[in-house]
Amino acid sequence: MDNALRELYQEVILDHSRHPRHYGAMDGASHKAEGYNPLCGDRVTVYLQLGADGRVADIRFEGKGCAISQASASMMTDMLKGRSQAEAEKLMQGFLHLVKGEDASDLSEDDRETLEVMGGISAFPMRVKCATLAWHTFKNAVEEGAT
Amino acid sequence: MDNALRELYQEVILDHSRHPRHYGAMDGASHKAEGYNPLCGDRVTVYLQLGADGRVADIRFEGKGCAISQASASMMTDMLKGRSQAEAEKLMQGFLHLVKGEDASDLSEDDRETLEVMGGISAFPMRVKCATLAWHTFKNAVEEGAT
Amino acid sequence: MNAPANIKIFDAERARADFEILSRQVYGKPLVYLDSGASAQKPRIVLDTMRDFAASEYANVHRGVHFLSAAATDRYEAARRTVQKFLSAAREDEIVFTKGGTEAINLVSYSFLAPALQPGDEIVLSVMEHHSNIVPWHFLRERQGAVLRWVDVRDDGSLDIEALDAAIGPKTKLVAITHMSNVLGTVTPLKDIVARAHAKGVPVLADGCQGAVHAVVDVQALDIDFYAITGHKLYGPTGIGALYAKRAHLKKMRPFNGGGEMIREVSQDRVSYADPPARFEAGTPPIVESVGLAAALDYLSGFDRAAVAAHEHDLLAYAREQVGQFNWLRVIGDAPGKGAILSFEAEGMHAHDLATILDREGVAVRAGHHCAQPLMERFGVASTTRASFAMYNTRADVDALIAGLAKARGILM
Amino acid sequence: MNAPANIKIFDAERARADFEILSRQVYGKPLVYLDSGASAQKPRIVLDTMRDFAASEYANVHRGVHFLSAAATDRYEAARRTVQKFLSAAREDEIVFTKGGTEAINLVSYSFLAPALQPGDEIVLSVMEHHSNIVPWHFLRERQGAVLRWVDVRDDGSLDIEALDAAIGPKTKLVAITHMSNVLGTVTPLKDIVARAHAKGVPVLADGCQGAVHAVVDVQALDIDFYAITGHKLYGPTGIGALYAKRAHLKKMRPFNGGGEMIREVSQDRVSYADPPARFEAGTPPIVESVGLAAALDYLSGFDRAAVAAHEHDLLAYAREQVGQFNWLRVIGDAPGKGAILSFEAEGMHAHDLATILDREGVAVRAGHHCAQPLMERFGVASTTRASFAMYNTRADVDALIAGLAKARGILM
Ligand SMILES: Cc1ncc(COP(=O)(O)O)c(C=O)c1O
Ligand SMILES: Cc1ncc(COP(=O)(O)O)c(C=O)c1O
Repeated sequence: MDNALRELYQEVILDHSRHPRHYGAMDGASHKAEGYNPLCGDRVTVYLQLGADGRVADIRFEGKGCAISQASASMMTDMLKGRSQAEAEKLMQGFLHLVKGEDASDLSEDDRETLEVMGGISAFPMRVKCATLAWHTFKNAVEEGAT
Repeated sequence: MDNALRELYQEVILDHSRHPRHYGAMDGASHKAEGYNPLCGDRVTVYLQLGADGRVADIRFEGKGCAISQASASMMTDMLKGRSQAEAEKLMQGFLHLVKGEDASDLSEDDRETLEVMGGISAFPMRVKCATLAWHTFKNAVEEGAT
Repeated sequence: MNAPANIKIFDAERARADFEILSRQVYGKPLVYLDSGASAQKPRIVLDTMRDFAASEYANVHRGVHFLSAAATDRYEAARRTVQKFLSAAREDEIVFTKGGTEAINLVSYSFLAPALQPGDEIVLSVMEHHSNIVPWHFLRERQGAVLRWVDVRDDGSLDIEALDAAIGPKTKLVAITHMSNVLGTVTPLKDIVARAHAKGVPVLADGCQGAVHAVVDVQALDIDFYAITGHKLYGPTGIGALYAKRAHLKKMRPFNGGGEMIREVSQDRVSYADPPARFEAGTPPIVESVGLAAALDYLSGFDRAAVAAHEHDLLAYAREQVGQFNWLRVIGDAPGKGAILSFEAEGMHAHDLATILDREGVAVRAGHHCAQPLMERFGVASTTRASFAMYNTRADVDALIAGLAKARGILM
Repeated sequence: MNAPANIKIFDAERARADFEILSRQVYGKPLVYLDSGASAQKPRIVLDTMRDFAASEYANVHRGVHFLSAAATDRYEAARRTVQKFLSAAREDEIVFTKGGTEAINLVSYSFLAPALQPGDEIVLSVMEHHSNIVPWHFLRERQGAVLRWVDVRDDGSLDIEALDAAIGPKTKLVAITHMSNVLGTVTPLKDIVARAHAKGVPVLADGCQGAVHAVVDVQALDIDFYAITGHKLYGPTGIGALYAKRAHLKKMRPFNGGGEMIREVSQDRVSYADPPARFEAGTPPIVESVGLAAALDYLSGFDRAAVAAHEHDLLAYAREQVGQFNWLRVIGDAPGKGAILSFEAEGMHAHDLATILDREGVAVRAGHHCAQPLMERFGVASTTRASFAMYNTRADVDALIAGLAKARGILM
């Protein structure tokens, strides 16, 4: 198998996609948004419980999609939980840079390490949308998704 | 000047176009039609006096146009005057064949001789419409132009 | 599109050589192009004809008396006659050049249907239509209160002709139906459909964007009212398509785009329109593209079409058989006599992942909803993977697809 | 389009060599192509880029994840950015690809104006508009009761800007004005027009089909709402054009053609639409043509545009001076700062006869109403003869025109 493919479909990714974390609807979410990829028809719903301080107290997602979008959503929920809005925004920007193959050095070392498995996507520009769908949906949920 | 051009703009043609015969409106025409060439915006009006037997008792035309269309209209009025409908139809078909460079052998020898000067048009397919405008208008006048 | 018993020979390898792009590599692997359903590659003769024409005979058409303009006009009108012949239309003025299949269908909507449409009027269409044969009718629903009557397909993807017949009622103004589904490959019985619709006084529009590529079309024999084609799937250029429409319809239809060439007279207060087809060809048309389309149709017609169809049918049958070995793969669309398109869903593997892995093997397939979302809904999927076969494909291409699928399974599962 | 005092040098002879067709003969005489106003010839780089792209990187755009589809999508979207840069638009999604200038204007009519138009609403336009910027408004008059307010030109062909200002009233919904007349060569003061219209809250559409060829356009500096261009006059391919529209307008505009690519979601009962520009690009777009257009704009932008304009201006001035010797010839259109188009009427000689004789000398000019019948009426002529100059013309071309005119006079008078 060629290297780019090996990078893309790393075991970590496949594991996340097969066994997504924080999967399923959330009752009583404070925020919620649906994301849609018109290219493939895939949908994802992101549920949030934002604390009074704006922190991501809880987060879940639901929806079908390709391995990349599922893994990305799953990792996102893992990483966002407990973060403040500013931290979440920073993480998201860093992630977007990373998957587009741009400079992601403003990510913390820890985050960079965790997200490294997603770096392979930058070699597949047509798939970047799959990876960013959940993140954009998260942002929408925060900004316009108060329930 | 090249031969095709010389053929096209023969003295007879230019004379007809400069001094068109039967030019001007006709009071009390029994039939009348207006022709229009959308390519150049030229117009021609053909006036007829058809006898009880359907003969072209009188014919006149009016309108502006290129040398070819003017000469063609002028010659047409010259030739049609006095003809029966069947004769007119036959002459028109022969003329259409001639200017398209097709077989015009069903024209009478006299008519062929008269019309020969128009034969040069067949080398200029983009100008055939100029030559046929008056004739089509004549036909329209007969068929749908009763006043 | 069944192969007749006694067919002439079609040499796909030889045809292949006419398509320069097919000898290229991607990621160091030979290109296996199985995406002709989205757009076909173009043979050398099409590319060369267009370039030569543009480099030696080009000018704007119709309005000029000069040499190049006359030459270009001749080529453009000759292209119209080539399309006329290709579709067996009775008259050349029944062919309107458009920018593609989508515009051809929109032209029918804007110029034929919209002007007289009343709220409650119905349009009958099938669930397997391409968005190009759906959205124009949704416009009429949104804007003028039309009602869309959807006809289902059976589980094998074949059209339910009785359901279609039943859907045609006194308020039906048009049956809009694909000739061949771009997802299922299903070929519809157009002649039967037209007969049933005409029996109730309803005209029929066929979306022939796929159908005309794989079958010989005779619009007179079909007695069809409208038939839309697109150049780029017919081995021709982008930027051009055509609508066949019966003369009687065209004469009554109002213009769509307004501009040069489509008028008779314009003044400050008044406007009158040219006769068809000019009335529907506002502005400078796709001149070079018309010449390219004619070259493509001539190229295609240069083969024995039945032999080409038999070749494509063989590829489909072979592919169908090969994928049968994968019990994790569900083919969507198995109608009898279907065209050379194979759509499928793979258990636990998303179409986009499959397509990405196949791509790295050099195998180009489509993944997605194929602009047929109502059909996806019908089959309960968000997307499918689609391999579509053209005259230049071979069994080796199928083998590459099969090997790629096995590999994808290994990676993803 | 006046040449600035200090211009770089433009070598027309060298540019000429880029256009293969210009070295051909007609009737044994060298081609003198003075019909670029109808359609320009295309440089080798445009023809080669299109052929190469089609032969090596072609596939349908947007929907595919495979290599060729990604490559083609990149090229298509890069072409959009090239147009953006060419017009100095703020954002790439303000550029909508169309099939030509005519469709770009119709898009504004169907998607921007028609949906909200009330009977009695007014559209202001000038008498020198091309039919493509007239007939769409006549449609709105015929179909929805719009009122067309015509603005006259002065006897020299210049726009009467005070009359235009006066014509804009409380019911005006759009000012639709050419940037450069295809008959008179008149260049309109767009910036001034936009300022006056905006002062009354009225948006402005410029027909830039001619203007963008001869002048550098900055839609942001103009603050214009809509600007239409067409590929084939810009030394690019047929089958493509573009509309620039302000993002704020595009976002509110409803779709025009319905089909693939322009939707967000389609079901049996509902449809939602993609964001601009996709919303207005239904169906497979003119992919190869977009790549060709980008090559043409790159080619044009590779020159110092002011130097090209100065060259064209020199040709016009020279031609103007040369025809001055013929007292039987009346030039129509002498506005200050006009572009390189020379229309005239010759006493006792019809435009078609002139054009035929010139053609036999190898000189290609247009004869007719140039799709501008209201303007013909304004100047009391049925048709004119028109010589239009492009970057590749030279003074020798003008000399050939002049010699041809003298000859025609000899033959006809
Ligand atoms: C069945 C069908 N109809 C219509 C179309 C639209 O054709 P185009 O995109 O060329 O306008 C397509 C292809 O995209 C198609 O497959
Ligand atoms: C001023 C003007 N506007 C509009 C058009 C229409 O452009 P197109 O025919 O390319 O659609 C033309 C050219 O024909 C033109 O000269």
